[in-house]
Amino acid sequence: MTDKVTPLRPRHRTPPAPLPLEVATAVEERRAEEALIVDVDGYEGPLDLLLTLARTQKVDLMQVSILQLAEQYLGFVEEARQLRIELAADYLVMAAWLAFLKSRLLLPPDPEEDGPSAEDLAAHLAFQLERLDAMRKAAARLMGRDRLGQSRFLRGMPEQIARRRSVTFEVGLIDLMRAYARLKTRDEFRPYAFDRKNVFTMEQALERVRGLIGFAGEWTALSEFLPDGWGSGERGRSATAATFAATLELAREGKLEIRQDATFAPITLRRKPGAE
Amino acid sequence: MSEEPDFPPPPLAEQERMVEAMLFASAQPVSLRDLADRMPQGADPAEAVASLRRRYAGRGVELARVGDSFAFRTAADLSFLMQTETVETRRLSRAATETLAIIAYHQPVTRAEIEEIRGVATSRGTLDQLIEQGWVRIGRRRMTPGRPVTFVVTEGFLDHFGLESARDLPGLSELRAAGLLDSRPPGEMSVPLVREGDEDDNGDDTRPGDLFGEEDD
Amino acid sequence: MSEEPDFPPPPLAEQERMVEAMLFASAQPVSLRDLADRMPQGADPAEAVASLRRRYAGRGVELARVGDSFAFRTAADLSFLMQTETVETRRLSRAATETLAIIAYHQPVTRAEIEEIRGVATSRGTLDQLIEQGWVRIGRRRMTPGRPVTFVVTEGFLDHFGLESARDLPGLSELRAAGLLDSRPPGEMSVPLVREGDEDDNGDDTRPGDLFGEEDD
Repeated sequence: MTDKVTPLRPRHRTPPAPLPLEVATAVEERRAEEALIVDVDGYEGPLDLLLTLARTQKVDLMQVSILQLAEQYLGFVEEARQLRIELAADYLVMAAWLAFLKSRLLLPPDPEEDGPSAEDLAAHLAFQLERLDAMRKAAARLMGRDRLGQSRFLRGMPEQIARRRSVTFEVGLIDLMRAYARLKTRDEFRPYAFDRKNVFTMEQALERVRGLIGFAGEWTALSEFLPDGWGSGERGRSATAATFAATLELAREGKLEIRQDATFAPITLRRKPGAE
Repeated sequence: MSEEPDFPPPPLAEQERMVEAMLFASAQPVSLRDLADRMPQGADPAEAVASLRRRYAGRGVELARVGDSFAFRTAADLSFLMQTETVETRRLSRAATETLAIIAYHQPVTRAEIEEIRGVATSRGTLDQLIEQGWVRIGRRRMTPGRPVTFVVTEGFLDHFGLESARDLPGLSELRAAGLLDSRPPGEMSVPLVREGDEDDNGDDTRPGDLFGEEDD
Repeated sequence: MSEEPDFPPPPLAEQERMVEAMLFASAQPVSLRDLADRMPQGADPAEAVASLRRRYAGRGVELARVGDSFAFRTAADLSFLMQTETVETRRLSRAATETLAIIAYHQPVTRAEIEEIRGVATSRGTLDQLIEQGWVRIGRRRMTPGRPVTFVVTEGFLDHFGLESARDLPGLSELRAAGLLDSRPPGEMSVPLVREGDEDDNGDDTRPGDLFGEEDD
């Protein structure tokens, strides 16, 4: 870190307030995960931190030394590490990018390399900082204007102007979008409802295949083992899956053999020769 | 013996501006005393009001005396421009909001499609209400068996919701990304969506009030 | 073939009175079209408004232009008289004010562009708050891959901040001259931006039309 620059020091953020007991556990878990990522107090992300660091160079943003800025930033991150402050991921991504930029600024340009030069990248970063700074100032100027309800006032006793309709409905775009989102995401929150009527369980399949395998001396298609009325549709899928799983189990027990001649070819099975 | 004010009062023209602004912005008629309380020391609201009344005489708006107070009022001969018919504002029911959202996102859409998305039958009144409001109209018939009527949103809808076209409505992932879509819809936390043994249940949509679009809370 | 009006329009002075009454009566800005709709045939509200503006220039109440509409508002220099009318507005977060400024100066602007300028992902509730406040609305979709939604500022924004149009934003021409409003192609040049948990945010399935049926089969 250069001496003429006032070092900015990372600080710990105050830990979040404990959650009330009645808060759902899912929320607690999520919060706990988030709490592991300690943000850098007071900065709205890496670009904001860079802007603050750039100001300490006490030059016009146009003249900021990007190389020096990269060093300042890396110094800041290093100090955070020593203070055992865990930085949010985006700060680390920025640090990696700046380390890369720094090395490219210091090395002679590689004529083989495509894409923007290190100087282009540095100039673009300077542009981004200047633009963010300009937007900050614009926001401050906007908020400092003579605002309605604070400096300028509207008619205190407006007279109702009749529309043709006698009823107007109060509904905003937000309400509309939320209603749609609610409908479209409703299924995401619906607990999984188990459909017993159309499910053939593996226990049922095991029992069935055990009973039938004694008769299968020759290779027989798996589909032959499906119960009546379970040959197609949703029930067919369930019965096929259960029966296949059951045959795997029986093969493991050494009771039968399974064969498939090619990918997607019918699965066939037979009693294992020698098994009773 | 009254103390002399430190500064001379503002000129009458300036006092008139002050009175004009205060009377305009106030939600009630304002008395001379209230005006004086808010004006700089030494001001003479009575004279300022009198001068302002003369200025507004014969204009579209007049400075009326209401008891001891003053207020701006529309000139009586222009009341025809106001047509003070009462305008009632009501919240759009949830059923209607949902139906409207579906039409906006899926137009042209048939009634059967709306019902499929909402998971409940749409009462006649809901669509009628949206049509009457001028937000929905009947589009082309769908060239499928039964040739069902489709519904589309109107210019009036775009106008009300500040949209340039219905195609500009943000999609689901955009809603989520913009934070407009809570990971869990508010107010539904405590409502069990599906109770055991009724897979067809559609949350609290099935309450009768919703079906008839009368749930105005 | 336009039909001749049965009566000549009222004289300009009378039209001015009408416009004055209507604008005084409404708390919200009124458009020239709405004024014309309520005035007798053949009236020219634009001219009446222009004449009225001159009449009110420098008064305690002024006729402000807000986009395509007009509204009477008290003069800003008299705000010291208005303590009783001051509306306590919810304090906007720094993120929200910055986002608002970016939308105003760069409009129409996509969320990705806002994030590129701020260097951080837009948190939940920021855009939502600005839309609810009535300062930001959804504009046309950008005709680029993914057809992202854009955001623009509203008439309510202009009214609140006392701007006649978005072209009158303070410092706009200086910022433009300095090249700070150019949209430079983001991407490989930009500093990296980490987004929280929306990797699945792929533009294609966000089109409203695509949502239909997508989850049903």
